[in-house]
Amino acid sequence: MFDLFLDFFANRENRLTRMDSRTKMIMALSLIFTVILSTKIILPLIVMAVCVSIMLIMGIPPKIVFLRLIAPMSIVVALVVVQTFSLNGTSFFSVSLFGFHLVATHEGLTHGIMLGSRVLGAISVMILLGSVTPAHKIFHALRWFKVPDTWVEIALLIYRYTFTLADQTTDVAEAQKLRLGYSSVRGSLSSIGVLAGTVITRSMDQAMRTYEAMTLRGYDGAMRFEALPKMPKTESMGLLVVLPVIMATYCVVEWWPK
Amino acid sequence: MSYLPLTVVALMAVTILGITAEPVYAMHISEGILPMGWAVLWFLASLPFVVLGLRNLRIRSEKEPHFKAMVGLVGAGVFVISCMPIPVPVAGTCSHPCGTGLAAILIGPSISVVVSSVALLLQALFLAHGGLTTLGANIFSMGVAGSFAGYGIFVLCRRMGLSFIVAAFLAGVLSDWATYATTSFILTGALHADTSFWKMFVTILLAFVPTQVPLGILEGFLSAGAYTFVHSRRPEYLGIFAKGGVA
Amino acid sequence: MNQELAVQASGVTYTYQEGTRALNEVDFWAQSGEFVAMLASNGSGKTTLIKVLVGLLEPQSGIVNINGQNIRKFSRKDLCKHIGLVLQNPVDQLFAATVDEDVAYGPRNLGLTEVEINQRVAESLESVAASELRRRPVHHLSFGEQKRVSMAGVLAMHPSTLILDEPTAGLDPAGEALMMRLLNRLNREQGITVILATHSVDLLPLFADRICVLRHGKVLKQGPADEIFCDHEMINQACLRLPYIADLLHKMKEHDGVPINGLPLTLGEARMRLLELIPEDLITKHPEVKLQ
Amino acid sequence: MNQELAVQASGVTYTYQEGTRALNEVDFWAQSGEFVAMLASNGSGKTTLIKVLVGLLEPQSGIVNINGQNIRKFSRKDLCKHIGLVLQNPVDQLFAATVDEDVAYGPRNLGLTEVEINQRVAESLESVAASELRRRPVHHLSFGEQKRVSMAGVLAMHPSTLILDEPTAGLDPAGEALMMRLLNRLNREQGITVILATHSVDLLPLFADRICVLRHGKVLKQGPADEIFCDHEMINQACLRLPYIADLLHKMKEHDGVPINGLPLTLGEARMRLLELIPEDLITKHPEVKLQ
Ligand SMILES: Nc1ncnc2c1ncn2[C@@H]1O[C@H](COP(=O)(O)OP(=O)(O)OP(=O)(O)O)[C@@H](O)[C@H]1O
Ligand SMILES: Nc1ncnc2c1ncn2[C@@H]1O[C@H](COP(=O)(O)OP(=O)(O)OP(=O)(O)O)[C@@H](O)[C@H]1O
Ligand SMILES: [Mg+2]
Ligand SMILES: [Mg+2]
Repeated sequence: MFDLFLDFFANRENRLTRMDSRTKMIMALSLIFTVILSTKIILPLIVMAVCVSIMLIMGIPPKIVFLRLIAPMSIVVALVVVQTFSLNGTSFFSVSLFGFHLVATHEGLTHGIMLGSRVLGAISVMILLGSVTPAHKIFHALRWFKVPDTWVEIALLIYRYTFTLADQTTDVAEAQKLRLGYSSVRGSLSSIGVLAGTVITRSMDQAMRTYEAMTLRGYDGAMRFEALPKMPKTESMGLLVVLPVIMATYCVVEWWPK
Repeated sequence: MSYLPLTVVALMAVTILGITAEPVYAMHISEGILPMGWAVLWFLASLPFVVLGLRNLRIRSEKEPHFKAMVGLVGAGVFVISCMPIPVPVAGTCSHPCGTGLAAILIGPSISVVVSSVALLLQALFLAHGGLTTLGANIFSMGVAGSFAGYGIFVLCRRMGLSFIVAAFLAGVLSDWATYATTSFILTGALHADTSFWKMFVTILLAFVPTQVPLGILEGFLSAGAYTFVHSRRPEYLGIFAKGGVA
Repeated sequence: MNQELAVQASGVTYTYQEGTRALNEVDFWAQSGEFVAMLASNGSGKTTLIKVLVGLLEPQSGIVNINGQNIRKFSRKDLCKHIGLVLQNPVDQLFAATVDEDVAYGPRNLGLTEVEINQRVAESLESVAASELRRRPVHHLSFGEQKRVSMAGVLAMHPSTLILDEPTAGLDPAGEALMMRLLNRLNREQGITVILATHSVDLLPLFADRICVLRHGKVLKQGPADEIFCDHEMINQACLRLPYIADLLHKMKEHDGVPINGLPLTLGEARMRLLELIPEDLITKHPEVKLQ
Repeated sequence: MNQELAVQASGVTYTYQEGTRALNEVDFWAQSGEFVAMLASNGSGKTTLIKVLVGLLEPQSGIVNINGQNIRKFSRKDLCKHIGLVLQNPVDQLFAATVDEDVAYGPRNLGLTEVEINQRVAESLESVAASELRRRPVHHLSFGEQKRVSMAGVLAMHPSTLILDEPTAGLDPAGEALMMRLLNRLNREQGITVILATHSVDLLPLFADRICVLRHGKVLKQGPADEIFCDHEMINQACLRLPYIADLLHKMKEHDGVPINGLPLTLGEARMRLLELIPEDLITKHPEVKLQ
């Protein structure tokens, strides 16, 4: 019943999943920044094409890639429509709806498409990052970016127990469904409340049990983490090459004479 | 020119959203929408709240070592709830509750901000809801606005002597609406282009009304139901969070 | 002939979203009034098959018929009257505050009157031997009590078929025996078709009319208990074992060369076969004939 | 003499806050290197006793000694080195994201160096036959794998005593056998004292040196398997039953008057006793002596 994330692909073994997560995050962020700063649609679209191809080559089913991209697609459509009608400029099209006169402008359309391409480009990078890096590795890498340990500890617990709680919630919801808990509006409202309440009490019970188990293994109020390994030399060198290339591409595309 | 033509357009846009996707996507500001400046600004705006939450968390867990496990698990629970599809009568699709109102009245608003930040990062990376550069903005609308509005109204209602069921209901409703108002505000700031800010803001706000008003009320029922459930089955757990300086 | 099949799944294949093929062309059926067991090791697809049978999961291919009609033709409400599912973990199934409220949940959603509801609650608690728990809060029940109450909640909807996911898991010997006798009574006296999933082999021969062995989402073999447990290779392949009694006699037959007739699976049968072999003069009393 | 007792509880009484007296003057001990089983039906206080033994619960009266020293004198860290607890539900115990992180959790809290930690992780995963799971995320493991990994997490702290709460609950026959053989190996080869709580009777006679039967928070009887299972009245009172094999031979002895020596509890023994009774000329092969 949940569209919970599939971290199945991120846990597979391949060249990209083996790469240090810091490297991947730095690359992803710099790509996203370039996309957002770009004023031409070509750069975001190239980035998107590259990311989607990588995902398909890695063997992620096209259906899943498509499902992930469909939400941003609809945002893009909405964005383009809104921008088309909300910028001033040369009108190319006008409609009367319910007696109102709406003016679509060239400038608006262009701007909308540009914003839309940014969304698509940036989201593709993000999906790719999520498909090759499991959440726990990202959390650990965040320590390197100076995110406090407390945050990481909470994040790891949330990530770990989300799956367990989701399974239990599915079971409860199915039991409710099988006893017709959602057959009337009133019934549904109270069933949803009970379901949410069950999840919360379950999670609190689980918290106490988990805490006991942690105590038994020497927990004293803070999780100890493994020191982050040094970034592999090849990868830091790789970054030194790739980052300037991304920057150069951006500059070239951005200042390419019309 | 009045607001109305724009509203019609925006309604069209939202209908498209409603047909092709779940309204939840509207609640998270998608990656790529905010220009760099705005993204940074909202990061800076929500940072103090996250820091405050982490500080509260650290102080509490020094006294009560089980506190972090509790927060982590309640966080996981709320995250799971926020992934629960619930039908929205008007839009004819399913949407997801935010759960921040519930989280805020259970674990306090500042810690609820921390929990939302984790949930939002997970959703961005693995579900493509929201984004990395828009994370700050989303933490602000969902975490900060949602938590503090929900918690505020809850405390207010309790002070006024209303029953906790009503208080929890209003907390759910208002946290949802506060989130959506803030989201609209942030979106307007980034997108209003040549239209006036307020005109655009009201437009976006109105455009979301058909989905967000019922959704907020649903979220109210969810919070009230869940809070009552915990209150009747495990009252001792509410005590864990009620004391101490989380509020 | 199809009319007699309470539940029938043909060629059912189910693959989870991330690619685990949990069921692979499974054929499964239960006749009205039959007591059928799905026997399989962990992760073989029992729970998945059960969820397909009650319509919680939609198989990618294959058909599920309930009383000879395609399951898709049923509304949820109609389905409830035909088929009831008792989940493995009773906690998942008890959501009201007290026992009677919980049992009344289903009937109330069926839109019955209070009088009818009360009657159903009383009668279904009675049939799981839990009448005295009626007013107790749910979260103070012991595990065995929870199991029985969660069963009562399903029985209150008067399903003609009862499906149970590992009904004896986590129960102590006394609770296990109680549960199996309960199921047997529901089956024999009230004529309810019983389908249960389990990985414990010892109690089955006594109760199940037919056993269906699954492994890696495929049906390995299907038939009455004695046929199933004769096929040692298949049993091993399914990561199961013989019931202890059968194992003893099987070892004696194979390794020690004791000429035992057939393969006794239950205690009573084993006694009978062994007594045939032991010389009368060694036996101090006369063997009583009313074995078991 | 006390030196030899790895764990000793005397006169322990524990009452839960809302008034359930879960333990009532319980005496329990385990000698170094012993394999002790707590056998009891649901709700008899096994889990409570275990929690008292590892210091999670403080009994209202009575003393717990670990290696002859009062448990209160130990710091949590020292206690970890003496005694390790494997919980019934592996989900509670696996709180890190991946298998190796989880197993490394304990050693890291002990303040070991990364090299030592790595070594311990490798070696304890090895000893539960789970080395290949090392990099897997915990929430994708099957139930049996989770059980073994959660055991590895405890073993990595090198406890001299291992306590397990229902280690075979929920496992299929193959998993059950694997787990019991694993425990046996840890006990015989590495000399680890093993204490386990269970309500399944069939596997115990083969493995446990001593069995302690609890009921309603009291110790009913304590002793080697054959002594325990001779006392049928006590077994019934404890809501348990004889192992199937013992039950068969017991019934033959009592009801049919077959003169069986003692009460065989294991398959091997039962074969031997029965073969003594069956005339040689009936047997087609010569009985092999290497029974079991
Ligand atoms: N929600 C799920 N998502 C993905 N895979 C699943 C899910 N549930 C089960 N599986 C996988 O499907 C297979 C069959 O699982 P299933 O739960 O049906 O087995 P089972 O026979 O009920 O096992 P058990 O005895 O442990 O309950 C397993 O490999 C399992 O890992
Ligand atoms: N946290 C608790 N609060 C109150 N009572 C409890 C609690 N935990 C257990 N009990 C009660 O204490 C008694 C002993 O429970 P315990 O869990 O120790 O039994 P057990 O032998 O482990 O049972 P099982 O085989 O079901 O695990 C039971 O009557 C139970 O209801
Ligand atoms: Mg199952
Ligand atoms: Mg227990």
